[in-house]
Amino acid sequence: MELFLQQTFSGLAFGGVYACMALAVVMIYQATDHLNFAQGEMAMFSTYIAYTLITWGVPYWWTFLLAMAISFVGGVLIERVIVRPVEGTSVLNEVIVFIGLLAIFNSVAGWIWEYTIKPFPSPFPKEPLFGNKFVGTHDLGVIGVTLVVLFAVFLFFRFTPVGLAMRAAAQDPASARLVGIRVGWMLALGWGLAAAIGAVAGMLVAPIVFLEPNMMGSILLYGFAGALLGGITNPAGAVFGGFAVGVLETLVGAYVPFIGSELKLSFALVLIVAVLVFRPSGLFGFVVVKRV
Amino acid sequence: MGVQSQSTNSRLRDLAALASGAKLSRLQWSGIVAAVVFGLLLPLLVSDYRTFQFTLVLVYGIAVLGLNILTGFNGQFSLGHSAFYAIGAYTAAIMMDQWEFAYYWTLPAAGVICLVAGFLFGLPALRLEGLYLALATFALSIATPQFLKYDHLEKWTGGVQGVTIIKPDAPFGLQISQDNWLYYFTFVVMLLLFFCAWNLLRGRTGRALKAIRDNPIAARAMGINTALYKSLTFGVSALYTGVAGALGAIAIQFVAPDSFTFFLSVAILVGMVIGGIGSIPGSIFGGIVIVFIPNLAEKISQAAAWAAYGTLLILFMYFMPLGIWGFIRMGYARLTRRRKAT
Amino acid sequence: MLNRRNFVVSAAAMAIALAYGPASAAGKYDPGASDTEIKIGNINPYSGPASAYGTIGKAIAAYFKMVNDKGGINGRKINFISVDDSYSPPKTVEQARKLVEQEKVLLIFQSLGTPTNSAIHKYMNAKKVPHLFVATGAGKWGQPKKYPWTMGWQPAYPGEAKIYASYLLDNKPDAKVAILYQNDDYGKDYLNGFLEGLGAKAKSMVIAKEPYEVADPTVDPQIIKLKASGADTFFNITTPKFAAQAIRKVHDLGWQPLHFLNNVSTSVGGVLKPAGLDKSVGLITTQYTKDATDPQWTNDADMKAWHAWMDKYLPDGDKSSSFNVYGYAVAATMEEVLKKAGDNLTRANIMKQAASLKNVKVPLLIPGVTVDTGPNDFYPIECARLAKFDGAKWVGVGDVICPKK
Amino acid sequence: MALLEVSKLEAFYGQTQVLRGLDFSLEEGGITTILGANGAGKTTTLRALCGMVRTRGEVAFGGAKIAGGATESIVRHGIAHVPEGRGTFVRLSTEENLRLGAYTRRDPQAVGEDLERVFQYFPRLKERRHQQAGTLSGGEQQMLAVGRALMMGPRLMLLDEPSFGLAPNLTEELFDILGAINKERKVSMLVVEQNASLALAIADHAYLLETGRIVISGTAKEIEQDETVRKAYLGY
Repeated sequence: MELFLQQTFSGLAFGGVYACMALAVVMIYQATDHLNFAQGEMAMFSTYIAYTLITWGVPYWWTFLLAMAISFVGGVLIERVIVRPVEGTSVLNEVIVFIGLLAIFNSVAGWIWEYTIKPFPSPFPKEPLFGNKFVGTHDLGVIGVTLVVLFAVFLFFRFTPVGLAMRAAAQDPASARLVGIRVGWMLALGWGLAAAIGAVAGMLVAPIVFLEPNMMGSILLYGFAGALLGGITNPAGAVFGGFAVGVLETLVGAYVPFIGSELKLSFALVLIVAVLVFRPSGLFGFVVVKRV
Repeated sequence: MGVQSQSTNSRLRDLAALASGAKLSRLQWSGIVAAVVFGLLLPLLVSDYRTFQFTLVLVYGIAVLGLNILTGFNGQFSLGHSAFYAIGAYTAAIMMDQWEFAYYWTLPAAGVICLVAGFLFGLPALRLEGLYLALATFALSIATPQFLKYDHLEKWTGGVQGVTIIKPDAPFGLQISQDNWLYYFTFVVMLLLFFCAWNLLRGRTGRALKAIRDNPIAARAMGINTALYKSLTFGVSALYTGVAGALGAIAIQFVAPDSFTFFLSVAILVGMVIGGIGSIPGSIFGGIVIVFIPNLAEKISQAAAWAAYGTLLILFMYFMPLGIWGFIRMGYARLTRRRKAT
Repeated sequence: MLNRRNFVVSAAAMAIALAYGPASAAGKYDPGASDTEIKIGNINPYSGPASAYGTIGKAIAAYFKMVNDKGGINGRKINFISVDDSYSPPKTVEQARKLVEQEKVLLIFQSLGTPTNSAIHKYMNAKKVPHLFVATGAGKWGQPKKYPWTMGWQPAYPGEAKIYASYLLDNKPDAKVAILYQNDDYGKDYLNGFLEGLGAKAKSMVIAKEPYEVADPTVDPQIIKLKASGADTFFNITTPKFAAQAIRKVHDLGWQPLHFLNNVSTSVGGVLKPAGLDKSVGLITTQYTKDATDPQWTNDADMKAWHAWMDKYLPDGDKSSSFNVYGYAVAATMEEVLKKAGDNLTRANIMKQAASLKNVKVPLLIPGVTVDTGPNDFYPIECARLAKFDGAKWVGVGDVICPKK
Repeated sequence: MALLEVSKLEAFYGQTQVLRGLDFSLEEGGITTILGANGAGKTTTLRALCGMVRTRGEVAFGGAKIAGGATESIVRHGIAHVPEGRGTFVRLSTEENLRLGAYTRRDPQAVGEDLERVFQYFPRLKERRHQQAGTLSGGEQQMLAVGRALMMGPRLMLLDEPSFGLAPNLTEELFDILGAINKERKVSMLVVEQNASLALAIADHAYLLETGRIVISGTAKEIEQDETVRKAYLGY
């Protein structure tokens, strides 16, 4: 039982990280109708920026905010400058540009900061909360911050005109223009916000997995899987999906003997695909009902 | 994505239609003859090492064509073609290493196994579209190296160590190097496969595939069995990629799980898009892209080779949004138009 | 056609002339060597997921630059041609052929990785081009009978694992062992060597093993599972990032096993500090090179030279990276071999010299560890010393140990 | 001075020219209709006014030159376009669709009042205000599109085939409401319609378009009497 609880909590803790990334994925999907393969590397890069700020002596929470702000601006600039020329060509062309961005960020990070792992501080106390032995305070913090970000995203999309406009612009750019929405800037804004959320994810992940250029690779994949499992159109669903993927992967590795740690990733992915076969819009995805 | 993208897509479609057009013009015939003659002479002009590189170009070209059949002509995404490539490669390696088959027997075997594997994978994939299909195929390419390493399969796959095989000599006492022989062998296989693809895609089947890509509902209404077509396309696509895998294994003389990671899938995808989506000749340019772009990137900056690679990809998309083959066609069209105008 | 054949013939003649013909006054040469230059090829992953190892290639290049600045080796400058294979075996084959057939290097040195080197193993031996000091600790590089042109450098992983096994048999014969290993050739080499070292007792002593994939974000679940097995000894076969994660998790779970950490991840600055020095107390490993981040070597002469070299030739380099130490030491070994080859720079002589290193003290190896080879011994470094971490530095335990072959 | 003045307007899809120099104007407060066969360029005219296709020529709206601008800038002058196919945001709710109409407005109180007014015109939309817009029927989506246009507080509404796909009684209802909006809200309208008699009934001015050119223009009454128009478009 203790083992089970420990595994579950460990899964939940990582699930929080995946959930945060899944949220960033949903964010950019809501805003641009695309998945951005470079998102993980962008988050990693943001975390390195935060790391640099900390080594310069900037206090943690200032760093946190600054890194988010810098990432936001960076995201907007990337969209305006790099992605814009291929927008509206074809999806695959954009995918290739995303792959290009991924390679560039990964390589440049290694070039600037080297590949040795770097410890990244956690803002949360070291002692486990209430002396429990299952879950560290940082892990709880990750879950907490993820939920806060989720709530903020929910408020933003649901109740602000800009949030609404972003959703509209992603769904139907032509109609959005007709009501006066500056679609290009909505895309840029979406990139900026996604980059800022990615920065949060990166800064939460780094204390757990250590900062290095390949830090986010697999986490982004789990984030994608979580987002698709929960429903790419639904931020809350995506967060649930992230947690589900974390727990699922951990428990499969621990309790399915034939699979073991060796095949657990494959197995988890197969399971997710199986779910999607039966629920093609994800568990909580918005089913688009369209009258023709 | 609005108006602009529609026009680009239709341009793409026109190009695809031209590329797989029912009848070849005289110009196209002479182009093909020139390309084949060039292909035959190539090994005589360059060193063995270059010949080996061009063999790889052909191998990857076949793999890109496989993906192109699926994505370019049928509109289904795949990030999982490294899996089929790996299955083909391991089929060849295991047949040659464990059962001592001659290398040429491994190609039909790899093709058939991949056809079946692709078809079976295509069945559940039917229910998935766009992103979800991308995730499913991505899962496939992540799982493949893990299965190749799996303890219980180690007897055949060699586990993490992989399998080493021997390069074939030229038959009938031909006095040409192994590299040249393998090049010609691959070249002939490639011509055969490209011809089959052209034949397949220009007729009824091709029209059905494109109808499914462009308007699945209408295709169904026209009486096309979309489920069967889509699964079969997956199978055929896997077959091509699997044969490429087998040829690749023979050329490299070694297979290991690390050779068939997710990055191979990405490379094939990049090759397809930069070579030219939905175009048969574009696939060969895709092979060229896969082999030579990383080398070019390394020349630009070794310290940050990936940064150079990424920059090249982005520049290609800026200046050749329809891929290299699309670029060539557009350039040609512009030239002839100008000539007509004057 | 005719022209081409002529060309081929004359090229072949030239090659023969180079190899056997009357040597120039200065010496005997194979392709890649001349009176003024020695061409050395190298393959490293500068791009892709394994690009962290690219550091080694850069360090070696910097070392040879220093050698050239000092006048080269026997008056010849080193032309170090390092190429990128992204850690992808097919690309390694392509690049090796480029180096041998196009660049015409004298030898390939320090190509990195087990699957990548496996892919060119046969090729290099068929071409009879030295494939020297490959950067991998797999056991298969020391087979002079079958592969006379290939040689490793660092202690083989199975050998190192055997050191831990014999330590365990001597000091804790009733241990219950849990093992975490990377699921690839490197992890399995360690694992198998360890099991072999335990011999008949392996079955009863090893009660849990867990693999992880390089792509996994964390090894926490594996550690939880291993702890739950009730083991009192833990063999940690991981690369730096995962090693740091494992050390920290073991501590945070309150698990206090006898903890063996493989040599791959012993860097104080690169692994133990990020994991937490307090959490690393009591770790046992083997060492054969000095660790630049270990305070005990601060005033060591080799280390001072290394620091001076880093400052001058790799000013942006990371001094906490063990790769920079490794690159320096292995390049120094190569320099030694070339020095000994003198003016006879044929490939055969290079291999002969590489296979006759006796008690050579390469800089940065810990005292007592030397490079030794022979016609039947293609394992240059075999000995290492057990060391225990005291919270600040590695403290040697006992003498330098050389595992039995 | 007229509200909208168009001179020498040309429009292109790629290389193909669709409008070949239109000159027309539109009085403030009036309803004007453009008639024509399929492919004559009616829809293109509306799209050209909004900068949704490549154009040449002059367009002045309320004295400001708007030709060549981006769609989102043009509509901010107070032009609401109810597009062909309605342009519903299918994944958003009915109310969200309507609120998007008021996206450029900065006066929450007036927007709230307008929302109530739209619900008065179209009570069905109020019933379904929280429903996903994609699930609305065709008629409801058409009402939603008109309502959304109204939410912009426009001076000019461009309506593209508002009767398309609607049952006759619904069509009539919709046109009554359009007439009411024109009267009560002083919104000028430019209507493109297949159903010429319906359009002429509500309009005060009309233009007849053939292959990208205006061939006849005049008051709705005059056009209704016109022999060619009657034969070709009114069918009697």
